[in-house]
Amino acid sequence: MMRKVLVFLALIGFAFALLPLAYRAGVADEPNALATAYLERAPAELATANVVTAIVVSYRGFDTLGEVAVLFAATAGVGALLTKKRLGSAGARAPRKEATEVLGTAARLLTSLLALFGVYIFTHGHLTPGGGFQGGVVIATAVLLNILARPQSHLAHGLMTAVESLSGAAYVALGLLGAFLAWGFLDPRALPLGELGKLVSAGAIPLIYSVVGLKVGAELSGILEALKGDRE
Amino acid sequence: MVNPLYLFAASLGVAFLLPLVDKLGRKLSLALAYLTLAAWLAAGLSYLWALSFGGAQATLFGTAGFEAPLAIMLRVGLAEAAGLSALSLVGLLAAISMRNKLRDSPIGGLMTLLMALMGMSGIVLTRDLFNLFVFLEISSIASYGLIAYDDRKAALRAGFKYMIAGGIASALYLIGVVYIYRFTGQLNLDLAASSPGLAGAAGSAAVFFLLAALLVELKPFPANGWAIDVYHAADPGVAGILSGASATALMLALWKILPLLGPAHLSLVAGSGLLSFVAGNLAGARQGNARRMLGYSSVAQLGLVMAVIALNELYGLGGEGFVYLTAGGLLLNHLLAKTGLFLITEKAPSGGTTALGGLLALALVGLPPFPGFWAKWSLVQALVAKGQWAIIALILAASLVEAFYVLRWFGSLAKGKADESQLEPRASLFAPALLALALTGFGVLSGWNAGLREPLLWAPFALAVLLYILDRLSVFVKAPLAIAAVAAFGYLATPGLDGLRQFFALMLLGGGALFLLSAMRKAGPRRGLMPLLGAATLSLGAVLLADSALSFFFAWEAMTLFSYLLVLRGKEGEKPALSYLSFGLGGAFLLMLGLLGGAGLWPGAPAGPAWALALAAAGILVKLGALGVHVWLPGAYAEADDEVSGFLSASMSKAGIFALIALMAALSLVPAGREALNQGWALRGLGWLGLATALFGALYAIYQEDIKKTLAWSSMGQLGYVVLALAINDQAGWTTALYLALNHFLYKGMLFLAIAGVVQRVGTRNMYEMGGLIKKMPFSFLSVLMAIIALSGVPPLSGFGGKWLLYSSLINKGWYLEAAVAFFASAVAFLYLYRLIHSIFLGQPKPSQALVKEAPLALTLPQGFLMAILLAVSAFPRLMLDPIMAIVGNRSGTILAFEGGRLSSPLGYWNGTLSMVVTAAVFGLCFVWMMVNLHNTQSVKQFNIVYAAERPHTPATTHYAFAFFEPYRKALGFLTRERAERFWESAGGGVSALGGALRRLYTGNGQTYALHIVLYVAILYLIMGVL
Amino acid sequence: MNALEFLAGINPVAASGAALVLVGLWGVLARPNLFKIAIAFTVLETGVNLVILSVGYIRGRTAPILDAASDAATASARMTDPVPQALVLTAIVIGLAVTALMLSYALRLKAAGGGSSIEAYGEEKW
Amino acid sequence: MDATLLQRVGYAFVSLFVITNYGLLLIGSMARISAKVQGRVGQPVYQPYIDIIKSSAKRNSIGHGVMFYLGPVFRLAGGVGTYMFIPAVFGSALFMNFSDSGDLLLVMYFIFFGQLGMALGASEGGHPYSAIGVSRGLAQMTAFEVPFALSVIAVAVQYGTLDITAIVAAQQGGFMHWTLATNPLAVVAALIAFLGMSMHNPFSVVIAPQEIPIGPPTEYQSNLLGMLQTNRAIFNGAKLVLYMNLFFGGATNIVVMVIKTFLIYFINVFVGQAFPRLRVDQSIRFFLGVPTLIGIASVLIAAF
Repeated sequence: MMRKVLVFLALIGFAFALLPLAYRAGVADEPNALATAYLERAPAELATANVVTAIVVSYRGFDTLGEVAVLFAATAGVGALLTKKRLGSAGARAPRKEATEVLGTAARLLTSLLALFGVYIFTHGHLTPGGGFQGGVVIATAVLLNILARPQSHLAHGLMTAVESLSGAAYVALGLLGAFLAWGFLDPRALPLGELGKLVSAGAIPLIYSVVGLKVGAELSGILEALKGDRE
Repeated sequence: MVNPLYLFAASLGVAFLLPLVDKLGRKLSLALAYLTLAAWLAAGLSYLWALSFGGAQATLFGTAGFEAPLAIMLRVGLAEAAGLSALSLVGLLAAISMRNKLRDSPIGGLMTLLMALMGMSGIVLTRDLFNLFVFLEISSIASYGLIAYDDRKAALRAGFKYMIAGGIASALYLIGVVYIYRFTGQLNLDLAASSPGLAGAAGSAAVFFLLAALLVELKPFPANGWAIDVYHAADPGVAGILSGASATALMLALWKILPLLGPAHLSLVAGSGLLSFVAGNLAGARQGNARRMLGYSSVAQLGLVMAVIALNELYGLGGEGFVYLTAGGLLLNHLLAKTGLFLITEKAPSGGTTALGGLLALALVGLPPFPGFWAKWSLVQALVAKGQWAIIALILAASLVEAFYVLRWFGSLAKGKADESQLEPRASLFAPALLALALTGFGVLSGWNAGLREPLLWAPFALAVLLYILDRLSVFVKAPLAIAAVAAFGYLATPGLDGLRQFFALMLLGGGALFLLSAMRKAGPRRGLMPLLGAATLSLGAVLLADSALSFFFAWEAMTLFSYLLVLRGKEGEKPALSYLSFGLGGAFLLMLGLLGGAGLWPGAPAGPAWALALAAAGILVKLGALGVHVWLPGAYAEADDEVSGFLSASMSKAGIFALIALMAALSLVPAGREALNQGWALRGLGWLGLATALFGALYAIYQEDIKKTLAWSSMGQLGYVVLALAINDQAGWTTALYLALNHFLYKGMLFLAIAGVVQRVGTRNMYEMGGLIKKMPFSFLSVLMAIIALSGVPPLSGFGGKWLLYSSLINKGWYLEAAVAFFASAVAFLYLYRLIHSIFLGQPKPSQALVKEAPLALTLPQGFLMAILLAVSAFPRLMLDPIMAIVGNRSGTILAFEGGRLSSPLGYWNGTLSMVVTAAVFGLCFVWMMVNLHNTQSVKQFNIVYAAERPHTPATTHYAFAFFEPYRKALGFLTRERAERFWESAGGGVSALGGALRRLYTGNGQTYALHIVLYVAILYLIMGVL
Repeated sequence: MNALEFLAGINPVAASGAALVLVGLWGVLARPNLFKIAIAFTVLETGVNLVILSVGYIRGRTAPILDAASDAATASARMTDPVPQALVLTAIVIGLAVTALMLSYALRLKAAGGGSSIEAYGEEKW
Repeated sequence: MDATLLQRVGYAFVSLFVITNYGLLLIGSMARISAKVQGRVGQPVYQPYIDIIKSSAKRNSIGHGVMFYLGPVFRLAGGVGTYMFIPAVFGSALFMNFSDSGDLLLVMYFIFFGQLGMALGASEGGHPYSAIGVSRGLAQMTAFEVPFALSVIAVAVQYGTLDITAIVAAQQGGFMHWTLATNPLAVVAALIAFLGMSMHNPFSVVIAPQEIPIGPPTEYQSNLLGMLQTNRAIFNGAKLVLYMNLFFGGATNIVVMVIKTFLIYFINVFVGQAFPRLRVDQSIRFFLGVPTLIGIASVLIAAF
C-alpha cells in the first residue's frame, strides 16, 4: 500500500516536472537557425535529398557510429549472456512445436521479398525515408519469420558473424577514407557526390548505409537467435 | 596532438573484427584488445604532456569534415587529457587483472570491455550534448554486457537493477537534451551555454532533466542502490572499472555541463553531493562485505567530488585551478585507490596483498603522501576561507567515518581475516601495484606542487620505502641502518632548529633511535617493524622541522599514519589500532582546522584567532589522550609491539607536548595573545583537564592486571601533569612542563624497555602470572626500581624535581586546589607503581619461570644508557634545568632561579645535589649499620615463610597479586567506570545505527531502487522550485 | 490565461509522448515481472521518442526530404526541423539495444531458476 | 651561624641521637598510657629499648634476597632522612639538620622514600600478608594525604612560603600567631590525616594484628626488625616535629619541642582508644569526605 502511494507520488512529481516542457513549451513556428542551415546546406554540400540522412550519416555521423557501437555492444552482451552452455538445460528446452502450415508457407514466400525490401531501404536512404537501420531491421524480420517457422533450424552463425564484423570494419574503413581523401573522419565526400536525387550520389552515404544495413541486419538476427536460446 | 577520432576508429575496428580474430585464438584477441587500450593510454598521456609541458593549447576537433554547430566537436583540454589518461590506465590495469576470466568467457566479454572504455573516453572528449548521450549509452550498455561476462549470478541480478536505473536516466537525459535543443537551437555544448534561450523556468527545467540524468548516473544518495549492488556483485575488475573509470568519465561530463547550470542547479548538485558523501559513508560504516563497503565508499567519494565542483561555482572557492587541484585530486585519488582495492578484494591474503591493500586504503582515506591528502587540505582551506563551517563539519565527520570503516577492513585484511569466497590463489598483483605506484607518484608530485620541497619532510616516507625493500633482511642489518638514518636526519635537521625544537629532537629522534636499537631484541627479519618504526621516528623529526601550516600537518599526519600501522602490527592490534586511528584522525582534523584558521605552530608563525587556537589545542589534546578523548590510548599502547609501546609513550607522546608548547609559544609572541593567555579561563580549564587526565590516568592504572595497560594509563596520567604545568603558563610552569616531559621520556623509556624484556622472557602480560623475577632479571629490576622512584617523585632521583617544580609553580600561580588534586594523583601513582614492581619482580616466583633469563642486550643496553642519564640529572639537576630554563627564557618575569646548586622559587628552595648527598650518606650509614649487625645470615628457599604454622604449596595462592587493590576499587571504583569509553561507544553505536537505518533503504529490490530514483528526481525538482 | 488558450498552447505530440512516458514509468515502478519491466521500458522510450519528435514538429510542414516538387532554395520554408528526426533515429536504436539486453538478462535470470519476478532478485542488499 | 660541613655533620648526629631516644621513650610512654586506659599495667616505658636490643642481638638472620635486606635500610634511611630535612628547633644550629636541602615539599616526598623501600623489602619476603598489608597501607596513604596536602597548602598560602624555617618564624610571637589559632581548620584536617599516617586506631587495618599478623614487616626478625623499630621512633619524632613546626608555632628550645610533640602525639592515642578500627575502603571514603572538605575550606580561608 505504502509502495503504491509512493509510486503514485513519484509519478505525480515526475509529471509535474514534465509540465513546463511537454505541456507548456508549445509548438515551434519556424525551424531554428541550425535546422535551417541543415536544410539549406545539406543538398548543396552533400547532394542528399533526405536531409535527415545527411545529418545522420554525415554531419552527426559520429553519433551514428556510436549508435552502431551501441547495437554492437548490445549484441556482444547478449551473445555473452545467452549461450547454450550458460542457459543450461533451461535454455535447451524440449523440442519446440512445429510451426503451422500458414506460417511456414508465408515464411518461404516472404523471406526473399523482405530481404530485398531491406536492401532497397538501405540503399535508398539518401533519397527516401529510410536508411541502414531501417533496412537492417527489415532484413532481421525475415530472419525472425524463419525462426518462427522453423524453430529447430540454425542460422549460419559463422556467416552472420563474418558479415557483422566485416561490415563494421568497412564502416570504419569508409570513415577513415573520409579522413584521408576528404576533410575528416566519416566525411562522405571522399567519393564523388554525384547528382542530387540519383541512386549513385551523396558520396559515400549509400555505401555507409549499406554496410550499416548489413551490420544491423546481422546483429539483430544474431540477437533474435540468441534469444531463442540455442546459440553455441 | 593526434586526432582522437583515430582512436575511436581503432577501438571500433578492433572490436568489430574481434569475433573473426578470435577464430585465430583468444591470445591474439586479448593482445589486440590490450594494445588498443594501451593506445588510448598513450594518447591520453601524450595529450597531457603536450598540454602541460609542450605548450599546446586545448584543441577542438571536428567530425566528418565539418565544424560546430553543424557537426559534433571533440575537445582535448587539460581536464580531458587527464581524465582520459586516468580512465585508460584504470581500464587497462583492470583488464589485465581480468585476463584469466576474459580468456575463459565468450568473446563478448572482451568486446564489451573495449566498447565500455571507448564509451567512457567519448564521454570525456565530446562537446556535443547529444553525442554525450550516445557515449553515455555506449558505456552503459557495454557495461551491462560486461557485468554479465563471467556469468556470476549475483552480477546478473545486480546488472538488471543497473539497467532499470540506466533506462530511467537515459529517458531523463533525452528529454533534457531535446528541450535544450528546443530552447537554444543548439546541440553543441558551448553554443548552447552561450545561448540566451535557457533563461526562464522552462529552460531551467530542461537543464534540470539533463542534470538529473547525470546525477542519477553519478549514484547520489538515496538513488544509488543499484550501483552499490553492482559493486557488490560484479567481478572486481568490472567493479573497479565502473567505480573508477566510469565515475571519472561521468564526473567530467558533469563538469562539462557546468556552464549550463544556474545557481539553483548548482545548489542541487552541491547538496546532493554532500548528502551522498555523508550518507554513503554512514551506510558503509555497518558494512562487512569488502566490495559492498567499497561500493558505499565509492558513492560517497563521488558525492564529495560532485559537491566540490558545485561548491566552487557557488562560492567561488578558487577557480579552475582549484577544481583541478581538489576535485581532480580527489577524483584521481578515488579512481586509482578504489580500482586497486576492488582488484585486491579477490586476491588471496599474502604479504603483498596486505602491503598494497594498506597503501591503497590509506590513500583512500586521504592520508599523506597520497593525492587525497593534498586535495582535502586545499578543499578545507578554501572552505575555511569562505567560512563554510557547516560544510566543513559535514565533510570532515563523514571522512572520519569513512576512514573508520575502510581501515577496519584493512585491519582485518592485515590480520589475514579476509573471508571472501571467490579468491584467486595465484593472482598477480601487478595491476594493484601499478595503481599504488601511480597514486604515490601523483601524491608526491602534488606535494611538491603544493610547495613541500624540503627533502627532510619526505625523509620518513623515503626511509619507509627503503627499509621495506630491505625487509627480508635480518633486523640486525636493518636496525643499524635505520639508526644511521635517524642520526643522519638529526645531523642535518637539528642545527637549524631553535632551542625548544632541539630539546624535543633529543627525545623524539634520540628516543626513536633507542627503540630502534631495542628492536634487535629478537632475531629474524621482524618484517614491517623496521620500516614503520624508522619512518615514525623521522616523522617525529619532521614535525619539528615544519615551517608552514601544510608542512606541519603533513608531518603530523605522517606520524599518525606510521604509528597507526605500528599499533596494527601488534598481535591483537586490530581493534586498538582502529580506535587509535579514529581518534588520531579526528584530532588531526581539528588541528587542521586550527592550522587553517591561522594557529601557528612553527617559529615565527603568526598567532591566529582564538577559535583557531582552541581547535588546534583540542586536536593536540586528542593526540595526547586527554581525559574524555583518551579511550584509544590504553589499547594502542598495550597492544602494540613492546618496543613500539615504549616508543609511543616515551617519544611520540612528546610530539603532542611539543605541539602544545609551540602553539602557546606562538601565541605569547603577540601582545594580544599574551593578554588572552594571562586572563582567560581557557588556561585554567586546560589545567583542570590536564589534572583530571593525571588523576584518572593514575586511578585507571591501579586496577589493571595487564602490565602494559598499567603503563599505558600511567603514561596518560603523566602527560596530564605536563599539560597542567603548561597551562600555568609562566616561567615556572614552562620549566616544569619541559622538565616533566624529559623525565617522563627517561623513566617511561626505561619502564617500557624493561617490561618488554619481561614480557619477552615470560610470555605473558598479566602481572599475576609473574612473580619473584628479581633473581632472574636483576638488571631489569634495577631499571624498573629506578624508574618508579623517579616516576613517583620520591627524592633523591630527578622525579622529585618535577614534583617540586609542579607544586611550587602551582601554588605560586595561586592554583591551590589544583595542587591538592595533583598531590592526590601522584599519591595514587604509588599504588600502581608498587603493584607493578611487586607483582613482577618480588613475591613468590612461579616454577614455570624458573629458567627465565635476563633480558637481551638490545634491551638492557638502552636501559643502562637511560639509567645513567637519570642518575646524572638527579645528582646535578642543573644539567637538565639550565638548558630548559634557557629555552623557556624570561616569560613575564623570572620565578625560578639558581643560586649555585640551589633552585629557589618565591615559596621555597630545592638543592638537588645536597639532598642527593644527604640521602646517599644516610642510606650508606643505615646500610653499614645493617651489615654490621647481620649475624649468620641464611638464605631460605621459596615458601619458607612464616605462614600461620603451615607451608603454602602453590605460588599462585601465595603470591598476592591478583586484584591487588580491591579495597580501593570498593571505595573509589565509582570514579573509574569508563564513562568516556561508554560515551564514545554509544556515539559510535549511534553513528552505526544511523548507518544501519540508512542502508535499510537498499532493499535489494530493483524496482524499489527505481522508485528511489524517480522520487529523488521529483523531490530534487521540487527543491529546485523552492530555490 | 484561460483554459482554451492553455489547451491551444499544448503541443499534442509532446503531451501524448509525456503521457506515454508516465505510463511506461508506472510499468517500471509497479509491475514486478521482469519481462513486463522490459516492455514498460519500450513504452517509456516510445514516449520519449514522441517527445523528441514533437520538438521538431511545425504545423503544416512536410518531411525534410527534397523531391521533384521542391528545390533546395525553398526547402527551409516548407519543411520541419530535421534535427529531432535524426536524433530520434539514434534514440530508437539505442532503445532497441537496451530492450534486447534487458530481455536477455530476464531470460538468463529466469533460466537460472529465479522466476520472473524482480522481487526474487534482491539478494544483494544493505 | 655558618657552620663548617664537618660541624654540621656532627650536629646532625647529636640531633639524631636526641630524636631517637625521645622517640623511643614517647612510644614506650604512650603504650603505658594506653594500657592504663584499658585497665592494664602495661609495659615499662623503656620497653622499646629492650625490644631493639633483643632484636639486634639475635644470632640468626633469615634472608629472602637483596631487596629484603635493603628494605629496612630504605626504611631507616627514610626516617632519618626525613628528620634530616626538617629543622627541629627554631633558630638552633644544632637542630637545624640539613633543612637547607629543600623545603616542605622535599620533606613530604621524602616520607615516601622509606615507605616505598619498606614495601619493596616486605614484598621480597614473599609473604602474602606483607603484600596485603602494603596494599592496604598504600591505599590508605593516598587518602589521608589529601587532607594533609590541603592543610600544607593552606599553610604555604597563609605564610607565602614553603620554607619550614620561614613558616616557624612567621608563627613566633605567642599563641595567637600559631596556625592553630589563625587557621584552625587546616590544623583539624592535618590532625585527622595524622591519625591515618601513624596507623593508630581507627586506621590500623594495615598492620591488623589479628588478620595479617603485623602486615608489611611480617617476615622481618632479628636486626632487620630492630632497624624497623628504631625507625619507628625516629620517623614518629620527625613527623611530630614537622606538625609542630607547621601548626603549633615550632619550638625555640628542646623543652618546648618535647612538650608540644608529646601533646600532639597524645591526641592520637586518645582518639585511638575511643574508636574501633575501620576497613580500608571505609577509611578511604572517610578521609576523602569531611576531612577533605575541611582542608578545602582551610585553603579557601588562607587564600581569601
